[in-house]
Amino acid sequence: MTSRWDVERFGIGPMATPRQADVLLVTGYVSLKTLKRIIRTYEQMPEPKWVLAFGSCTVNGGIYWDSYNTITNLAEYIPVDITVSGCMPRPEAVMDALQTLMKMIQSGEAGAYKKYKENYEYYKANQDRVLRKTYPILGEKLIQNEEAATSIE
Amino acid sequence: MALGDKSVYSPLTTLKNLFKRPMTIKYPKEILRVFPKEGVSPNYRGLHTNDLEKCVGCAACQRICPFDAIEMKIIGQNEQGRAIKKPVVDYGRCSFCAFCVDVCPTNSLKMSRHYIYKIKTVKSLSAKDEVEFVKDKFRIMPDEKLGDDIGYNTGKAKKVLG
Amino acid sequence: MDAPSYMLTKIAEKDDLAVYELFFGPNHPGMHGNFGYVLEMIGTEIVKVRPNAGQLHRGFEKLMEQKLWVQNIALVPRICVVDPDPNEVAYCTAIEKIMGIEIPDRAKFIRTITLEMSRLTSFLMGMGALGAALGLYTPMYIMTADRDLILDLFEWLTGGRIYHIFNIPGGVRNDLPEGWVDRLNKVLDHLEKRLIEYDKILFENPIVHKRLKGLGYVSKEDAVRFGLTGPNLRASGNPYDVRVDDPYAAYAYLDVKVIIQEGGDALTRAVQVRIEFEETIKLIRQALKLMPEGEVRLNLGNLAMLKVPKGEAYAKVESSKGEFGYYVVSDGGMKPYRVAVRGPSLPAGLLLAQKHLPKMKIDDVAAWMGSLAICPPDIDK
Amino acid sequence: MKLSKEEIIDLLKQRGLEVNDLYPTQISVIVNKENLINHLVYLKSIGFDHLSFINAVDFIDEGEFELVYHVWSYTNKVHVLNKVRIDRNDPKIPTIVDLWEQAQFYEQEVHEFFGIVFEGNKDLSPLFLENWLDIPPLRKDFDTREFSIRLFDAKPNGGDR
Repeated sequence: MTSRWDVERFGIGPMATPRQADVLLVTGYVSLKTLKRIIRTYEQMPEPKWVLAFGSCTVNGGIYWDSYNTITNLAEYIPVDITVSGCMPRPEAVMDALQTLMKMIQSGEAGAYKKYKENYEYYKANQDRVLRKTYPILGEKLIQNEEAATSIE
Repeated sequence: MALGDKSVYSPLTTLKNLFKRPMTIKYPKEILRVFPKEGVSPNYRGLHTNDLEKCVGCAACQRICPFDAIEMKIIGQNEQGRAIKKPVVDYGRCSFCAFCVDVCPTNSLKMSRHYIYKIKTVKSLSAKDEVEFVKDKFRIMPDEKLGDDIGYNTGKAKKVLG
Repeated sequence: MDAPSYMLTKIAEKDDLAVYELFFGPNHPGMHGNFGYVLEMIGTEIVKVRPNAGQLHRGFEKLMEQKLWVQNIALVPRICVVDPDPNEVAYCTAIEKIMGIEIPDRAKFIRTITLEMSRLTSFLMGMGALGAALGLYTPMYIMTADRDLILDLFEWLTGGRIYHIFNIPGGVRNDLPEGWVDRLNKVLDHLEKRLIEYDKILFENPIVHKRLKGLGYVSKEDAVRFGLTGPNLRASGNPYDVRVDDPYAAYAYLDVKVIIQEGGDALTRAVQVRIEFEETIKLIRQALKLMPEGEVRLNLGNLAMLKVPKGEAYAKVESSKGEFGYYVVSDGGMKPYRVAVRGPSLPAGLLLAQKHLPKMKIDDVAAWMGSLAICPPDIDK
Repeated sequence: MKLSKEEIIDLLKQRGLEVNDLYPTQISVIVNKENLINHLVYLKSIGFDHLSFINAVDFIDEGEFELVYHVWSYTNKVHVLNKVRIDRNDPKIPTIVDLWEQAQFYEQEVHEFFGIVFEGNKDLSPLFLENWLDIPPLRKDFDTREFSIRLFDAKPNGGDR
């Protein structure tokens, strides 16, 4: 957040560790290596906690939708409270979202973190599927190639 | 200059700064006021608008889109029984590069200066439904709703593509 | 290697002292971006370093192979967020080299101006981050506020605040809007006045001098040997600059002053950025003065159907962090056959880390990174 | 001592190498695998002191990988693309870490993305990807879209590419 828009006016500030934080901002694309850290960070945060997903990349993959190393939808792995479009979103859009989130918290509308416990199997299954691969994804193809390679030799 | 080595004019500097406009823009009370028009720049690439009367459904925007963000949706049939198609923009993919605006042959697809689009996730939905809910909400068929404040619009003469 | 846990792990004992493994980044507050080092420590002293890159790997080089030539322009600026224009220019220059075309002079000057403006934003961000790494938040607040003024100009010119998508093969997308140059001149005047303030709060600050003096020394020979480029190379006394040695855009028409300093430590590198910042402002003024009238784009027909003849080219651009290089191979088709990207931060971020960080205190790592202007996204790509 | 581009081309041609004059400051040289280290040592001795980077190109139709060693000379102001072709089924090439230390990371990167083995390089551990079990991703026979569709459940919107 730049000083021009100054989010500290609303009492929003960055925190050094996840254990002090209330809101997790996921700013854009998430690669597999980062996803592991995001899940860990999310789980470290004390309840109540909220997630703000930024930009197109967190909804449907954004411009990296066909990349082999970025996930396409953040909400499959951790529950998201509010999603903002844009690539990158303007600071105003982000502030608008933060203020909406504050209102949602006031009115009790925002409570996605409860979903994480209720649907833990769903989230866990998705996380494991992408993070703990035990066999190649394009498996058949690879085996064919190996056969081709050995037949040439 | 060492620390604490202050000029005798220091109080004057304070006075001068007192009447200066602050750098901070008190959004949402006030908006950016740096361009001839209020708000973002005159040619900002924001959310799309589409003049559905002028749009012929040629799918040129779909073909140029680098990130496969545009889908041609069938919205009806014309007299010859051909399907009428209009573009649907998936803001879960769009990168606001404005290539689709450049390539539009009828100049119907434009980009407005609006940029705020957010979706609150519904608490009562289950995790799986929520994913589909947000994905679905981010797919919009642009129309003239935002038309009062159109921004990025390459005229015929200025076109880069097509 | 399994996932790092954000805990201290005791891994060995040495001379009765425990050796701990510490994960510095990606969510360490002193880390610049999404990057990490795995540090082996005794007390606060670093013993061994293993860089943990790849958190930002998006597979750019693969994605570019399956998009049309012109579509990739929407993709390339994302490689380095703080300094996006060198990517676009390098990619377009490589295509123009293969096609054997020369872009109009006005387009060259507009490219140069946007490149230099991009340098300014990146320098402001870098200087601010260096201040923040030392615990001085005022420079960061002031500099990011000034950076916004340049971003406004970019927004007016290109329609995008961060990602401009402005350069295309054959020139630039549109001409300068009316009144834009006056605004730019005003902003440059403002920045020049601000420089005095920057000096007071950052470069003449005794805290900065005490903390950075002698940190991360690179000798003149080592800077070349390790492949450092840009301000880091010049701060070690090597008078090399891509803008002069291998001119692209309009640099051949301009008088680019190559600034060198002897010293090679973090303080010299910080001051180097400060001097180059001033020089960049002068260069923009020079370009504005010499800019000719005319077309801003060659007519290459429908760019969506652009076919680049068979061939290959390496194009490099001096970014704020060093040499940005694009190696483009074409097989004569509608899509690139291969695009390889050389990010400037790799030698500093990965190799120098292993040379410098051992024996350093953990407090200095953030300052060391800030002084070398390491940009993780261009290491990862 | 500053050498011009033409002099460098002559010098390299005398050594029996195929040289292409590409652009005002760029030439490309075709080197074979056995001669690579010798050639780079020679280039370094005539002032080519900056290794820009190393990358590979997968020529799947010809069954070959092409490695490109980008070398720049600060004194001669010439960029040389040293191109080496190796067999795709047995991708092995000697390492150049002893010549330029930063080559370590470029070689690690090329190994990770193409599966090319740099003989003599002690550390070819993955740098960017974690738990990667498929074909090295930058090879031409790896389909990243298919991969994304299968693993991340990505859905194409029906663009015709």
